[in-house]
Amino acid sequence: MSTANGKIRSSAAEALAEGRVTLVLGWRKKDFWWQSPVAFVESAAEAEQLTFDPFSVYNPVKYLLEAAGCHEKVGVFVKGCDSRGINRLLQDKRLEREQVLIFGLPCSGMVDPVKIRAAFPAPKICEVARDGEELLVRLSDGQERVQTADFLLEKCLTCRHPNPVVYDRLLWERVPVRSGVDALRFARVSSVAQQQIQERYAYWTRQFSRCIRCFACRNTCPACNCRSCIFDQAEPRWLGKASDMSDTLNYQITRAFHVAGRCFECGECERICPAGIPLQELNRRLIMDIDKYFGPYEAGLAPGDLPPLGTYRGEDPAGFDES
Amino acid sequence: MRRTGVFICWCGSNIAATVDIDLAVAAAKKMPGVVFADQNKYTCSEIGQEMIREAIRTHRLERVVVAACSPRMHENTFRKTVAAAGLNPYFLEIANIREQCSWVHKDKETATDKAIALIRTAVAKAARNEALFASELPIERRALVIGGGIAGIQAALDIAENGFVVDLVEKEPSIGGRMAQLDKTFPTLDCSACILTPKMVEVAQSEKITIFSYAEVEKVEGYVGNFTVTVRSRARSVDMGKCTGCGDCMLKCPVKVDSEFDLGLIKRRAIYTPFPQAVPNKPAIDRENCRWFTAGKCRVCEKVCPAGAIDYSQEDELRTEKYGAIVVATGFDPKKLDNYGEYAYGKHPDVLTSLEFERLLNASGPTGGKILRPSNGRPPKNVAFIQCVGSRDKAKGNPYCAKVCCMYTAKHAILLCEKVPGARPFVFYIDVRTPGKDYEEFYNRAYEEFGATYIKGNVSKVFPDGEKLLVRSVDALSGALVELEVDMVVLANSVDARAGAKELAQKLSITTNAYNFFNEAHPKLRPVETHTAGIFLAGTCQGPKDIPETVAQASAAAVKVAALLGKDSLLSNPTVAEVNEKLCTGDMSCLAVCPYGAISEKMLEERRGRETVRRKVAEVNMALCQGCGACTVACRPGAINLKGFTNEQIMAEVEAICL
Amino acid sequence: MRYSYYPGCTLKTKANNFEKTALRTAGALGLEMVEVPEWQCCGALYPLNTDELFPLLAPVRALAQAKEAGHGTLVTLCAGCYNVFKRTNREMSRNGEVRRKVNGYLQEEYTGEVNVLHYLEVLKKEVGFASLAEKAQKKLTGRKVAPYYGCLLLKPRDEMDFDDVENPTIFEDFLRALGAEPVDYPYKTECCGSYLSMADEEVAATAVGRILLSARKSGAELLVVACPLCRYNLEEYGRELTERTGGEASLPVLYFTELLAEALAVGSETYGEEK
Amino acid sequence: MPVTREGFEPLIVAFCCNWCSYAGADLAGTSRQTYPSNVRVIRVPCSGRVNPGFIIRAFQRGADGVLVAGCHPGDCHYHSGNYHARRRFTILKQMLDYLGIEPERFQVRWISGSEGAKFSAVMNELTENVRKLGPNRKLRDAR
Amino acid sequence: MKVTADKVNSSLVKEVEEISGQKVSACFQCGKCTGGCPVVSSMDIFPHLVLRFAQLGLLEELLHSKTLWICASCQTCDSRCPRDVDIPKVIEALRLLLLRRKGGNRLHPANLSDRVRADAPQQGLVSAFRKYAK
Repeated sequence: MSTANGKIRSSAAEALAEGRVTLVLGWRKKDFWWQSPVAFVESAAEAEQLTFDPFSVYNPVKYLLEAAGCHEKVGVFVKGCDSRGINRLLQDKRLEREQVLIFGLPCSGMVDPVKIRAAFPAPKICEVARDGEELLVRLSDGQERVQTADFLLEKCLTCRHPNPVVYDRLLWERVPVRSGVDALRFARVSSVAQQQIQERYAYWTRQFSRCIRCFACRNTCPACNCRSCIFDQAEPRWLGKASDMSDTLNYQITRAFHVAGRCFECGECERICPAGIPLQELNRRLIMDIDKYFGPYEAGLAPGDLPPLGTYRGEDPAGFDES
Repeated sequence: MRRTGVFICWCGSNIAATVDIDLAVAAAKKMPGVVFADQNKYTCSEIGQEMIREAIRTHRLERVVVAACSPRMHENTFRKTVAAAGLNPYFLEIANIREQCSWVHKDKETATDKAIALIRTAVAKAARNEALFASELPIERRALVIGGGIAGIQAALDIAENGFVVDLVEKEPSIGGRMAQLDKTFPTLDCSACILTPKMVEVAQSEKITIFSYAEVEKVEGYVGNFTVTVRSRARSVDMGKCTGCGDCMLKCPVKVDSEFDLGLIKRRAIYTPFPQAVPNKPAIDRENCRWFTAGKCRVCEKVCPAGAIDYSQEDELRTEKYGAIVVATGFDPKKLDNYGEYAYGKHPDVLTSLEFERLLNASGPTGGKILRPSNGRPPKNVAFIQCVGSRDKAKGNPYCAKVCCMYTAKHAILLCEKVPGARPFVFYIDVRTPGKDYEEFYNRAYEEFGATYIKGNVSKVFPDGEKLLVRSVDALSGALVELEVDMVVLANSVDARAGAKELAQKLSITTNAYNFFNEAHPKLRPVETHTAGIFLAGTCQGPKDIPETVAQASAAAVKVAALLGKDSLLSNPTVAEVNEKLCTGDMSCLAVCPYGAISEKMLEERRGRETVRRKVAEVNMALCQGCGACTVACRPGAINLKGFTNEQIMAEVEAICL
Repeated sequence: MRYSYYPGCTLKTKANNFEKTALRTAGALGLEMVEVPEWQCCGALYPLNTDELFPLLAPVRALAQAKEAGHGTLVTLCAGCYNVFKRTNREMSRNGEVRRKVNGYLQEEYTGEVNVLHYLEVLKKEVGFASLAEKAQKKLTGRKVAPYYGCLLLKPRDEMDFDDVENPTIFEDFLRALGAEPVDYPYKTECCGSYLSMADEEVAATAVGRILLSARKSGAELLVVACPLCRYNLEEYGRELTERTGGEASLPVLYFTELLAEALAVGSETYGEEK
Repeated sequence: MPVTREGFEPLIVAFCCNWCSYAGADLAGTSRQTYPSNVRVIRVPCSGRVNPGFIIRAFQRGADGVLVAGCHPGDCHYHSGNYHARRRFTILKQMLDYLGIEPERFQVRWISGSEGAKFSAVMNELTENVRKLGPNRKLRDAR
Repeated sequence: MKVTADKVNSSLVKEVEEISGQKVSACFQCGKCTGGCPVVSSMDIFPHLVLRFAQLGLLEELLHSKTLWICASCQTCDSRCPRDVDIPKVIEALRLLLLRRKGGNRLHPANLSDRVRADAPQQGLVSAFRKYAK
């Protein structure tokens, strides 16, 4: 762990010192044990605050949209999921590869504070640190060890690319892909899909009824990188202002459609959603259909290729009655 | 809100009988922005159009909605009308309340409701119409004719006649097409070669026309006035420059294969010209059968060629050229008879197709023009002619009538009688169809003068019986069973679209009907145009036709081409895509789906705060854009829009149509 | 390979040598024919009227039994049964309304899933004529055989799609595999009069006459069939004809399986062995 | 629109491409192939021009069924518009189904300019099916 | 035999189309059915005329015709019909019109020939009784 931080800080400092980059995006510790938000480091000195701990879950990539504009070259630390975000931006021509210096961080999963709190309700938690396969939980009254696996974030349990898929330097050894990931990946989608249509409608409207249209899902999503989002446009007004189910469905359908074939499953939309709407279940449903109809495709792996909805094959099957 | 005028047409009773016009007018008057609404018996009439122009002036109309027939009918008419009154033609909208309302609905009340909804929708769209201006496009003054049969030949000659350069592409080693295979032509019985070959020579001699024989169209890009076409000339293995057409090679070549031109009735060599009067009269080596190419030995033709024209090393040649217009004249294929085992074709040598019989009649054919039974080389006495083989047969053939069989069968009957004294033609028909100048008279001669026996009955089966053929049928008129022993059976097999017509249609992005014949733009009023501007049709590739019709259509196509190439420039379609650079992210999703390569990246310099930043945005080439709008949907932020069909307009239509 | 086998009424009585030879040859070729338990009549004819359902029930029940028996494929010998089953299947799989109504009368739903094959098809598709040729040690060399298809195997064209309606070849290929020489004659697909022989013998006799004379004329010394009724008609009226024409039209009629048995040398009381 | 099952008259919005399906609709007219007046056509240049947003908006504003009709695959006047449409609407239709919105309400069909009969047949069929489904309440907005 | 307006498209014709599922109006009288019919020489009204009579509503004539009982349903005709008319089905329909009437049966076990009694295969008997009796 500390070695990890060491490596991060030194490589960031080095890159800044040598002037190879003028800004580095990583994570730093904030007020609480469960917070490791994105850090913007512009000098070797500041690099000391960088940290990579079980809560460095935020995807720093989206900040590149702004950063790359005002910096010649930006350094960025990426986990496997984050790195696919880089490819997302490259594929969307929102970023040039040479604009970024990428430090790859193989990642065996981020920890879910909720699960930790559930396990340690009473005593005050001071710090949660990784120690090999285990987590070291420092409590106000002593410390405990637990198996990391039991406390991972939902989204990390289904991660098929824990190792960065694009980078200039890999800071440490690759980690293995979790076993049984593929089985889990579409499990939730399937269980919903198996319900009767009325049940599905009830299920989704129940979920969406909590949506307050705060747009957090859109704002955190590296695939939602338009300069100006249609949801913010007045003429034509694609999305009504009324907060009724009709417009919520309109919003959710459109959002999902816009990331169809582009979503690389970082799961931030769902994690960040204040209403706890299972957005991954919708995104992944679209991934399933794309695999089924247009052939298996994983976004964020090859920035060169065209996304499934940007191309076609004459012999494509149709998901509707073509008669 | 735009000052809008609504003009509702009765179209006589076509609309007025099903739609309550008064009610519609009253409703229209209440629609947002509508300051004037009125009705007219025939809005497309001069009076009707004057009413529009008048109203535009007196009521200072800014937008015009005409509720009448389909925009595909009169949109241009009314655009001119509003333009004449000083409005931009694209301020016009049409509500289609005839084809899509009064003609398909019965109940007056609901039809009226719908008509009003359609008008409301058109008004809503019109309010968001913007002035559009066509820009001028250059025209490439050169035409491409695909297919060197009589249709292509006639079209090429007429276009050249009008002073334009023409490239004529022919798949076979020689032009001439099907007509070259025919003997005499109905109803005049003048010999096909005698009237065709002079035209072939004329083509060869014209400085304006270049023949690309043994060649096929590979790729077509661009748009009216500016097509870019790639033609593949197959390796002929003969140097056209050196070859004198002496023909020695063809005499000495040791390989004999079925002659396509003579439908396998005789052999040709591996180095060959399809027929003696071929143009160009220079052979090609058919590499599938040439011993040098198949077995790596021989080279006889090379040895005997006095001009040293043989060149085994030749390769296919790809040539890309720009054209202003294209005429498609690829002709037809005679129907294959696999589904018609009952006629014993291929089982008994004396069962022939009509084209094979045509070759027997032909002086340059396998029998030197003598009608002889392939089985024993003796002239037939009784010959059964079976019509509608694979035509008018929805069960296992073509449901349509092949149009030419009745006439050429009458011709065959007559020629049989002329050539074989004492021979007796028996013609089995379902109906005899002879519309055409002097056609009926010609058919009359077949049975009056020449004594052909016409039997109204479709032959059910031909029973080979040793030397003879037993033909079983019925005479539907008398109700008598027919059991006829004949020496020869001639099958009038149907006219199919060319194999590969569908693929060519896709290259040209023109459409075909269910049987792969190319579609004309309008069955009556635009019979030689296609839906793709600048591409025209001639001859049987559009549907079964006889020679006079084919020639007429070819000349018509030529006139259309000449009219097009005669223009100084073309007005571009102004309903093209347009980028809103403020919204454009520059991710180029639009570029990925553009079928015309009309979208490109462009660097934008804009001030942000103090410094100027550069960013990528999409840019549309108005000349290349055809206005499909695929880009508008690919663009997530809706930054690229389609003029004339903007997001705003369509959204407004949706809102209005659902009210 | 296991198949459900449907004999049908006639193969247990009049045409039992059809069945015997068929099963014997099947055995020799390693094909296991499991007779459908308590099979019931297929109805002999496919109902041509579309306004009532019950004529369809018999064949559907028979097929449903085969389905229960559980081998995906049902093999028939009698061309009649084959015709009825194939058309019934087609109707049941294509016509939703009929399917719904018919299934109203069944315990277990049937939707045309049983694959119906004629024994000839089994020989062609599953055994393969090439390997059949190898297995047939006792070649019928020099035997000029006229294959007689009749109607039921081939027609209606689009419903049966067994072979080319006008120029079928499966029989010829079969005979060649056995080393025999198939003779081609234009009447091989012409109707023998079918059930008319039960009521209006004149008509049947005429039909048969044409067939035999034509086969004879093209040098056949023997005629093979795949249908008991065809055989009955051809034999009965053939005999008469022979008497009338003084032997001119006399042609022995055999089931194709009898020739097969002979060629595979699994013994059969056939013309071939009598010689 | 009345919403009792009995008296219920569905509203069907059909986006038709100008080159094939709109022409097919016109042909249905010229050959008097009748279909219910519930169907209302919006003319677009190509099925590839139809934005899913239009479809959702139609449902929001009270359409009970939406049809997108274009040229048959391979016949697109613009080469590939209908191929892109086929991918987009394959996804959209599955998504609606997944969200519990009857997929039958949204249809995509290929109707050529020579298929007037097919146009009216499709319209009759679609109207009947949607009539059976009853009014669309799931996507319809408050107004 | 006379064609009158009331015969054409009479309810009886509709009944034939109902039972057979065939549209008699589809036939354009090419005669291919008749030409190929193996038993046509014993028919009094030829197959193509059966369709013609039906088109014109001459049902009585048809119902008295020998043809109905001659057709062997071999389906040679419909496998060649360019108009996709299943003539045997039309003839079957006419047969049924009669068979369904009281005492409409055409074949009684009593009058089977000795030969048939002796050797006929079940297949033939079952078929015959399905065709000639109800």
